[in-house]
Amino acid sequence: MKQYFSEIYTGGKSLVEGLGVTFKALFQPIVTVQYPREEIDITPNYRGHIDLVLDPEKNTFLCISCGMCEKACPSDCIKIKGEKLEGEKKKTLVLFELDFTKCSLCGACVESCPKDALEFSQEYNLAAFSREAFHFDILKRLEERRT
Amino acid sequence: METISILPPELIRMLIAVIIIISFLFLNAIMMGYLERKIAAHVQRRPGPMEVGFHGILQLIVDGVKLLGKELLIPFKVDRTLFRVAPLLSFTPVILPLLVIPFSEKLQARDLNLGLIFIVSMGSVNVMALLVAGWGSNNKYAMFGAMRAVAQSIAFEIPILLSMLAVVLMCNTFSLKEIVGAQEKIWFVFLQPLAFLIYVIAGVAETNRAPFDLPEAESELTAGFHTEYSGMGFSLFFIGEYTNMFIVASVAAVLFLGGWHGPHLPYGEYLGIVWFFLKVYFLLFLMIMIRWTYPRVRFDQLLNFAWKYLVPFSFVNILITAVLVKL
Amino acid sequence: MLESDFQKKNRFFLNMGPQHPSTHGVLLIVLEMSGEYVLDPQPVLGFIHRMHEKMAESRPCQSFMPNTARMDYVCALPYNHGYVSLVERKAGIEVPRRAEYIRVITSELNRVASHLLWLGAYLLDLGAFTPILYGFDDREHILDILEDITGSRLTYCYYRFGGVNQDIDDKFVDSTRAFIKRLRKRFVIYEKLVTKNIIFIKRTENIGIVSPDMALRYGMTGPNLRGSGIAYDVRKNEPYSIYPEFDFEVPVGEQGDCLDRYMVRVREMEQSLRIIEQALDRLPEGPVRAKVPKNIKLSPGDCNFAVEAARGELSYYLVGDGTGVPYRLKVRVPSYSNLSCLPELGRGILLPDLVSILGSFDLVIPEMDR
Amino acid sequence: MAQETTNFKQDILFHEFNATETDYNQRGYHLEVALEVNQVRKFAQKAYDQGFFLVFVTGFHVLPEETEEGTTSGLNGVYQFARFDRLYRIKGQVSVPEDMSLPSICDIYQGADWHERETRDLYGINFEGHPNLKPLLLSDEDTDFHPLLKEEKKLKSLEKVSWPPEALESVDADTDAKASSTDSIDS
Repeated sequence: MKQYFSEIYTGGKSLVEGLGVTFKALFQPIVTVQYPREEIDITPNYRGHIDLVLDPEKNTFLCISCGMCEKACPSDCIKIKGEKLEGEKKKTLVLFELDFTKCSLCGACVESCPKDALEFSQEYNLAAFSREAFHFDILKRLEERRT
Repeated sequence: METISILPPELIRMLIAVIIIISFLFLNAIMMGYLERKIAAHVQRRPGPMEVGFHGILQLIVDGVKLLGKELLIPFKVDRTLFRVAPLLSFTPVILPLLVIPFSEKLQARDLNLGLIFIVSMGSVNVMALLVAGWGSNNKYAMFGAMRAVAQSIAFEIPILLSMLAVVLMCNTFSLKEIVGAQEKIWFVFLQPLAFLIYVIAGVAETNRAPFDLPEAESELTAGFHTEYSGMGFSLFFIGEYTNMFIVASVAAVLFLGGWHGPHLPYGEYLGIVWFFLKVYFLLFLMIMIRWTYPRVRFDQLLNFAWKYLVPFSFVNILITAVLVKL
Repeated sequence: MLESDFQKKNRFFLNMGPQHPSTHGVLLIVLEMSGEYVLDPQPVLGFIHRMHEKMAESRPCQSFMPNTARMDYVCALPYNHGYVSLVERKAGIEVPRRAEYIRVITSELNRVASHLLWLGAYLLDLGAFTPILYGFDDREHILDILEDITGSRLTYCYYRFGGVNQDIDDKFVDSTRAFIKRLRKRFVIYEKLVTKNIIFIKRTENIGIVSPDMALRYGMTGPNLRGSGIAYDVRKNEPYSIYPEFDFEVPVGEQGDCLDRYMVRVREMEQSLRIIEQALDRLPEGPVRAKVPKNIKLSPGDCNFAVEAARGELSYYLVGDGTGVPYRLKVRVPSYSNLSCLPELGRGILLPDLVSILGSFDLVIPEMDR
Repeated sequence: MAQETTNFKQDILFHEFNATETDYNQRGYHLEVALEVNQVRKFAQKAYDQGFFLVFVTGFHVLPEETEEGTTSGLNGVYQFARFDRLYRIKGQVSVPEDMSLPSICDIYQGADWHERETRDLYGINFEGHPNLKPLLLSDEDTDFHPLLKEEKKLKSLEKVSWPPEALESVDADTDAKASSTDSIDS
C-alpha cells in the first residue's frame, strides 16, 4: 500500500519534471535554420568532389597527367588523358572526367597527387535529375573558373 | 404549438447552429493542426511551418487542399462498405455533442436537461468508427489498432463518468447550463481537484492522444487503425480526433473551470464565449504539451492504470463528495 | 498461458518491416503471433547486402578504407580504426603517438554521437518524439567538430595507415572542450525528460532480460552485453591503441533488461567524455602520419584485430597472401550477433515489448547486412 | 594491461587438440588450433564449458590439396572464440572435406546459427545438423550462388596464405606481451 502511493508520488513528480523540460524549451531560441533561405558557412576542410587546382601565376592547371589519381581511386571514377601537344616536351592534360555517381569522397586521389594539383570543391548542393549530370568534366570546370 | 408552420423557428435555429458548428469543426481542426505543429516545433527548438503565409499560418489550409486532391485509395480485398463508412462514422457523431455545449450564457444550440449524458453517449460512438476502420481495412496493424481502441475506450469511460458524477452530485443536474450556472462563485476545479485530474487524464486517453495513443501507435502499428486511409478519408479521422479533443476540453471547462465565467465583459451573456474558449484552448495546449513530452505507455499498463489507479480514486472521490454534500 | 487451444488455432503471421518505423532500416522480422503476443520472431536479413568482404578481396588494401565507413554509418570512425590497426599490425607499421591520440579522440566523439542518436531513436520507438531532436541538436555539434577535421559528416574516411589524414588544430581542441561542457549540462535534461520518467521506466524495466549465459551463447558484445552485468569492453580487455593510458570505467548493468542497456549507454557517454578530456589534456606534439610504403604488402598468414565500436566488438580477420590485396577479409560486426538472440528473447512477449527490445539493441542494419 | 598470467599451454584446449601458441602482437590471437572435422563439435563444447564466446564462424577458399584420404575441397572453416573475463582469443581452423560439409555447432552456441547460414551463403559449406540452413544474407533464389568462392586461377595453396612455420618459433611471449606494436612507439 505504501509502495502504491509512493509510486504515484514519484511517478507524478517525474511527469511534471518532464513537462517542465519541454515547457522551458518552448521559450528557448530556435536552433535550426531555414535551409534554402539561410545557409551555414561550411568548413574550409569540407570534402566535396574534386577539382583541379588553378595555378594563379600560370592561370592553368598543375596536373601533369601522370595518372596516379586514376590508380588510387577505389571505385575507378576518374578518367584522365594526356596528349603530347606540338612543341611541348611533356604531356598536357586534355581530359579529366569524374564519375561522381561512384565517388565515395575518400580523398585518395588528392593524397596521391604528386603535384598537389587536385583539391576538394566546396559544393554540397548537388542534385540533378539524371545520372549523366554527375559525370563531371573537371577540366571544363577549370576552364570556366579561368575566365 | 397550435399552428404547424412548415419551418418552425426552433428548426431554423438548429439548422443555423449545425451549420455554424460544422464550419467551426473545420476551423478548429485547422487551428489545432497549426497549433500542434508550431508547439511541437518550438518544444523541439525548431521553427515549424514557416513558408505559407505569415509564420506558416496558412499551411494547414494548403495541406487540406492537398488532402482533398488526393486519390482515395481502396486497397485490395478490403470490406468496401465498412472501409468507406468508417471516416464518416468518425466525423458525424462529433457534431452532435457540440449542440448542447453552452459556449456562453446565451450561445447554446439546445439546452438538454440530460446534456451531460447526451455528450457521453455520443462520444462513445466514436470508438465504433475506429473499430469499423480497423476491421474493414484488411490489415493486421489496423486490426490491432481497432482492438486496442475498443478496450481502451471501455476502460476509460468509467473513470470519466465517475469524475463527472462527482460534479453532478454537487449541483444536482445533468444540464450543462445549470452546471455552469452553479459555478458563478467558485469553480468546481477548486472543490473537486481530484475529479478534475482524473477527468483530464482519462480524457487524454479517451481521445487517443499520446501518451495513450495506442490505437495509432506509429512505432508499433505503423499508423494503427488509419494505416490504409489516404486523402480525405485520413483527414476526416484527423478532424474527428481534434473535435473530440475540443469536446473533451470544453466539457472540462464546463464542469470544472466555470464555463463562460470570468472577469466582467460588456454583453457578457454573449462575450462569455471568449473566456470559454480561453479555458478550452488552455486545456488543449496542455494536451499538446503532454503529447510531445512523454513516451507511450504499453497496452496492459494503460488498462492497469485505469482499473488500479483511476477507478478506485474516483470511487473514493465520489464517496467523499456524497458525504460532504449530504452534510 | 500461451498454449491454450484457442491461441494455438489462432496463430497468424505478421511482417514487421522491411518498411516499419521501428526496425530502423530495411530489416524484416516475420512474427508468428497470437493476438498481440509474439510467439516466434524470425529476423530476415540481407536487404542491403553489398558484399563488402568480396570488395575487400578484389582491391588493394588502401582502397577498402571508404568501405569500412559504410558498414556502420552511425559510428564510422571505430570501423576506420579497426581496419587501419589491422593493416598496421599485419604490415608492422608504427603509428606516431599524436596520431593515436587523435584517433582516440575522434573515435570517442563518434561513439558519443552514435549513442546520442540511439537515445533519440529509442525514445522514438517508445513513442516520445522530442528526445530525438534534442539528441540531434547535440549530435550536430559533434558532426560539426568532426566535419571540420575529417571533411565529411557521416561516412568518414579519416584514418590512414600509419596515422590520420589531417592534423587537428586549436580550434578543434577548443570546440571539443566546449562541447563536453555543453553535453554535461544536457545530461541533466535527458535525465529529467527520459531517465526518470515513470512511463519510460515502466516500458523498459524487466523487459527483454538477457541472462549472462544467453549473452555468451549468442556472442553478444558491447553495451548489450554490459547491460547483463559482464564488464567486457575491448578497450579494457584487449587494449588497443592508447586506451590503456586512460582512466575510465566500464559501466555495467545488473539484470540485463532494456533499462540496464539504456543506463549503460548513457553512462558510457560520460566515460567517453572523460577519455576525450584526458586525451585533450595530454595531447602530444609531433607528426600525425608515419612514412608508409606506397604499396603495402600483406605478408602471408592470418591476423585479427578487434576494436570496440559503439555497438560492441568489431573484429577484422585478415588472411594475407604476400600481395597488397587481402586474400580474405572477414568483418565480424557486433549487431549481427546481438540481434541473433531475438528469436529466443522475443518468445511470448507483447508486440510493444518487442519494439522496446529491438530499440534497446541499437541496431544498424547496413552493418549487419554488410 | 596484458594478462601475462594466462599460461596458454596449460589450457585444456591446448592439451586435447592440436594447438599452437602464437604471437598475439603479430596475429591478434593466442592459440591456433588445427581441427579435424570430427573434432569440431567437441572443440566447441569444450570452449563453451570453459566460458568462451563465439566471435565468428567463417571460411576461406584455397587450392584443393591431395592428401592420403583424397582431395580436399579447398575450403577452410574458421572459428574464433574469445573470453569475456580476460584477454584470450583462439582460432580454430578446419579443412572442409570434399563433400563440403561440416558439423554444425549451433546447438552448442546458438549464436553460430546465423554465422553458419552466412558461411553457407558465401561458400556453400553445408553444416550438418543445422535446423534451418536457408540463405540469410543472400536472397532465397541464390542457393547455388556463392560469391566468395574464388576463381581457379586466383586460388593459392594453403601454405601461401599461412604464416611461415619458422615464425612460430620466434614467439617470446614474456618479453613481447607488454609492448604492443602501437604503444611502444616514441613520439
